[in-house]
Amino acid sequence: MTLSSNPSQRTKTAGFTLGELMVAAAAREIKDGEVVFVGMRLPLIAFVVAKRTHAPNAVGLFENGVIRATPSPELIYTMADPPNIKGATQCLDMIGVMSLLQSGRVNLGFLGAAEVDRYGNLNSTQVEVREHGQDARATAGVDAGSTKTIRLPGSGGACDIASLAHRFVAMIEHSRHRLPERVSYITSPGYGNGRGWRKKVGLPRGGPSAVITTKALLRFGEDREAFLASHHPGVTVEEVVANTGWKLKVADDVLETPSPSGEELAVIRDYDKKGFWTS
Amino acid sequence: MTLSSNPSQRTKTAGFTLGELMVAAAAREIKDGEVVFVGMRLPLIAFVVAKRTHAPNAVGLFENGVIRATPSPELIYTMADPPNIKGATQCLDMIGVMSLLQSGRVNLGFLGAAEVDRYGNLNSTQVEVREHGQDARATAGVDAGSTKTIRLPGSGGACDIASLAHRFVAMIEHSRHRLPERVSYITSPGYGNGRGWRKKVGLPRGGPSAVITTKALLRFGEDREAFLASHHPGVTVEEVVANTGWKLKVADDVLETPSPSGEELAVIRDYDKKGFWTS
Amino acid sequence: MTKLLSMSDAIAAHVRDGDSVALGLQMEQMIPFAAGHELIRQKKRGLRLIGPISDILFDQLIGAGCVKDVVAAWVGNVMMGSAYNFRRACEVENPGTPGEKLKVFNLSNFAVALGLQAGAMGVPFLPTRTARGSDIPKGNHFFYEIMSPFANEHGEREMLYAVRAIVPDVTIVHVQRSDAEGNAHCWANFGVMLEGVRAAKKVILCAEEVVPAEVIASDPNRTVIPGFLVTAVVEAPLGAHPSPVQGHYKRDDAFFQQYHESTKTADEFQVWADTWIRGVKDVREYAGRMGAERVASLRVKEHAFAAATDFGY
Amino acid sequence: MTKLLSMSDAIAAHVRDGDSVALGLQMEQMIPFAAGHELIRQKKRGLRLIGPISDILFDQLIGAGCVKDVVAAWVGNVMMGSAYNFRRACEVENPGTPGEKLKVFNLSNFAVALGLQAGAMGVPFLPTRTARGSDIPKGNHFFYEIMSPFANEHGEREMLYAVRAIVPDVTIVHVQRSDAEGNAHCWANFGVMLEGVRAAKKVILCAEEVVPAEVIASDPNRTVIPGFLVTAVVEAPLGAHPSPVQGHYKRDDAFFQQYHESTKTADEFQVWADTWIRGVKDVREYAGRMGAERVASLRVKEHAFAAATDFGY
Repeated sequence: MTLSSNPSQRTKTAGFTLGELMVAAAAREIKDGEVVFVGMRLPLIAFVVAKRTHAPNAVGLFENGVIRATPSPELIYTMADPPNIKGATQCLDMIGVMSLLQSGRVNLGFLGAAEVDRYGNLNSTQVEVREHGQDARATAGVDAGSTKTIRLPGSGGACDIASLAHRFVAMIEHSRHRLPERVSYITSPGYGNGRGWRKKVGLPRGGPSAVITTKALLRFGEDREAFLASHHPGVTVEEVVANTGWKLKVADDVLETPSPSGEELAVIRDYDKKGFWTS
Repeated sequence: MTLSSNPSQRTKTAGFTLGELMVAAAAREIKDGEVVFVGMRLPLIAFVVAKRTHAPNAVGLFENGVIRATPSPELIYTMADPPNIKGATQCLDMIGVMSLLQSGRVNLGFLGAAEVDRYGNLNSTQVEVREHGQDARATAGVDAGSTKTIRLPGSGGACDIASLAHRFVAMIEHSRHRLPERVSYITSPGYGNGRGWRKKVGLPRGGPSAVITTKALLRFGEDREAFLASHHPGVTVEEVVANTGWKLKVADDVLETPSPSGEELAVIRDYDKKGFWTS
Repeated sequence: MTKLLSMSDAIAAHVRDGDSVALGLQMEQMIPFAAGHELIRQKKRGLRLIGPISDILFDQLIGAGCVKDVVAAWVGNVMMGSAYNFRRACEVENPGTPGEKLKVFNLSNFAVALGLQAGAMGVPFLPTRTARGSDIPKGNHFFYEIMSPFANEHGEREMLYAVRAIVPDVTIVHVQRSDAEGNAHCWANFGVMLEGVRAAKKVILCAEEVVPAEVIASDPNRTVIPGFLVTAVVEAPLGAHPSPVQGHYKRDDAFFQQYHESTKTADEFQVWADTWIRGVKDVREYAGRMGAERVASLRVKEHAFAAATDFGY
Repeated sequence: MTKLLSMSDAIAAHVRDGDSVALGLQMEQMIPFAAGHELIRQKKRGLRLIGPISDILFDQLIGAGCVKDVVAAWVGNVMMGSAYNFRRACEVENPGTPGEKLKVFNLSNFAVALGLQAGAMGVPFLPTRTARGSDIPKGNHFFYEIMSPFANEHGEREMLYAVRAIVPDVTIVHVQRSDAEGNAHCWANFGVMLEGVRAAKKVILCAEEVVPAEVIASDPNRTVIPGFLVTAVVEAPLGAHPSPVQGHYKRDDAFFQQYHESTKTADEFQVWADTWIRGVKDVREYAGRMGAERVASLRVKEHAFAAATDFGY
């Protein structure tokens, strides 16, 4: 339910795939002992990596009601797959896990989206596009043209996780139309229009701590605007900036995203044996 | 939790005890197929009698979360006694059973109280009494004297059942200070001050359909005031009226409360083998 | 009092055109596909579908023209992403409302859960902190902004959303086992099933197996639905395929992939539905079409029984 | 990470004077008497007791002078009626607040449940239709009258009560089995335990037996408490006596009767407490005082195991 954007651009770099790089980056966002709303696809594997490397005491929550202190013993495609149930810490209901989330018991959640904007707001509901397929907003003011609405699956639990977790991490394909200046629909609230917005609208906590894209890792400053914290190996800062829908700030000390370690790669490949999500 | 007044006056009449008479009368308030908030003591046994005689499809709910379509196989002293759990239809939680109650799924509830008044309001929280033990209200205006507050255990689920069941039946010892004109504290709402009151205060439904005392069975008229519907065998109408804290109306067709049938007595004695509640 | 009915009788008797129907409440597990397919075969019309996520069952009902509108948090194919009938109905035309697009009431998962829980609890709403600042509640009559009557520890009375109670006309669920009166055991994740059952006016309970009442009564904590809330009981082995039923069969991942590949156009969907829905009479014929080998491949390979639990005294 | 502590260490480390403590949340079953007795032995003071009903544990804590006030629906001896320490504290003087009577916040059972559920859900209140017209909410800051933002089917916006969230500093529960991290199985009635655990800042979990993690993980639907919510785990066999623990021991009805007979005056209560609480070091010595015969008489006579449940795939 969380990463609706499947990274389609595969950049094979030295010995690992882009998916593997993103999974390793996501895994490092999980601290030991944290309670994490896991989600499916790449974040699910990131949770497995974290558990088996630096965060053995992390606990995973799934919005269907499942709580796991151990990763599912084999790859799953949905959070309700039988391997995710067997040996779970608890199977309860959605109200139960969402109550834990709302009462501030969840440290971190992972989310996918079709759009992420300058302040980390996410859209997974509907996108306005030009008839010939271009993002309407990216060309706004240039040519009105005719637009149409692309319907996406919707929030699922994304809005709830973005609203209520202590922080969230978004994962998305990096392109100008995926990262517009402003999302056309706020499904899952980030920092709105900047500092102070979340408190003003009545959100109790939270906001994005990182956006992991297919090209880079963005973080958020004191002003709650996204900035480039690290570019992936083989991707230049200029390429990241050029493929972002607003004038992306770049950290003075911008880094290269660390490559997955041998240990991380071993866990990923042991879990996603056929590379269904990470190849 | 429901009948806090243990009938202490035992009137042995032809072949059955007062407790048995009251249980049989209570059992007849349960219709077949109804969902009933059972409570403990006499109502519990009434549920058993109803199930084994005229209401085999009745379902019993207990506020601790237990639902039973069969009576517990042996006598219990609290609703959480192991025989009430084994073989239950469902063990859930209080929010679950109270939700069924609040959403209008419960036809009938049984309640005890320390006081029941003219409009069927119940008090099980605290009673004002004269220092030498008389009910303050019964003598109000006669002698101010010094009064003190007798603290009772409290509502438990009684307020909820009285508020939310489609109807309720109260069971109480019959005396002037147990049946005052007006209870000193409304723990569990009856008809307030008469017709229209429940709707006015925002109660969604319900109200008392009967009060089964140690002397009589009271019902409620269109005006929502209690009237004497039947007096127990061996008790005169005059005795009932004289022992009631207000000028009790008497039905034109006032009856004698039917004696328990042989079948009803057999069930009662099979269940409460030692007569703990009914002797 | 047995409530056992065939699937076709249960759907014919208890789902009317125009009803609101809650389905797929256990999320990706135990989706009542067999019941949904019977809705399609009986050409039910004007339905409101209610559920947090639906995986591909909502897509099928939409494609078959059964649906007037949808109250949900997510509609698609969980494994594969978008579902095509839903997209076409939203973007071009809804087969259930010719000339019009599909009306969708967008909720979040938690909001669906709260709406059903409010219905189950018999209150007009439940309060929440979710979706503040989101566009989901905007112009959406399932939400209303309220102020808490109680101040928080900072002395502030916080703004919340009230989520409107949802009371489905019919809730359809699939579980592992039930007795003939509808007392039902279920295990694995529950999603919003418990709330959806208690909130509904009628409940159609589909079970992998109907068992003696003593089996259910042996474990009252495993009972998720008391029989008195159930309108009809349908024995429907394999009735949740291709979704999984813990302890009975695993998820048929390939089926979801094949559905995704085979339903990219409206015409392709009709061919698919002619094969898997209209071309079979019931779940038994459906299983026949699957073939014994495919069914066997989904069955339990390694049992994992729960630890013994003693209700004795 | 084991969280195993002795009862005395758990109470010493995690309950402070002045704390609000939720106890007896499973109603008449699995009341954590052993933990309550340790609160008395350690002379905790100024506690706020929270629970729907308490059977006689609240009465004991009040009589021992541990209590400042009580938030409850019912305080007494379920089998016998009133409890004398509670009555004396309300009517004459509360030993925990010399010179003053006991302050009681009267709620109904449902209101206690809703307050804890609001705490568990992280909202400031939950709405209800209960207690309208009752004197319970009058002058009671746990209730506030609100109007529904949504009209009902008659076009009316109904008046409701908002019940204030209750967040105990510590919730103490007793269950059948737990692993060392606090993942716990419980069966029989739950009362308001689930809400009370989720609402609390700290949770002390007492278990009849501590079992390997695999036992708990074999049945995740039986797990009522996930370990990450638990602060301390105490192995306390017989720790709920005289209340029952399904599958372990039945209710000791005679004990409740004897308590009623033996505690009619404050002095009598002190003698009783010297015998059963202060005169023993822990639940092991308490069991010794009971005697092997009494303990044996309460044990399971006829096992009744739950039907097999397969989590395999």
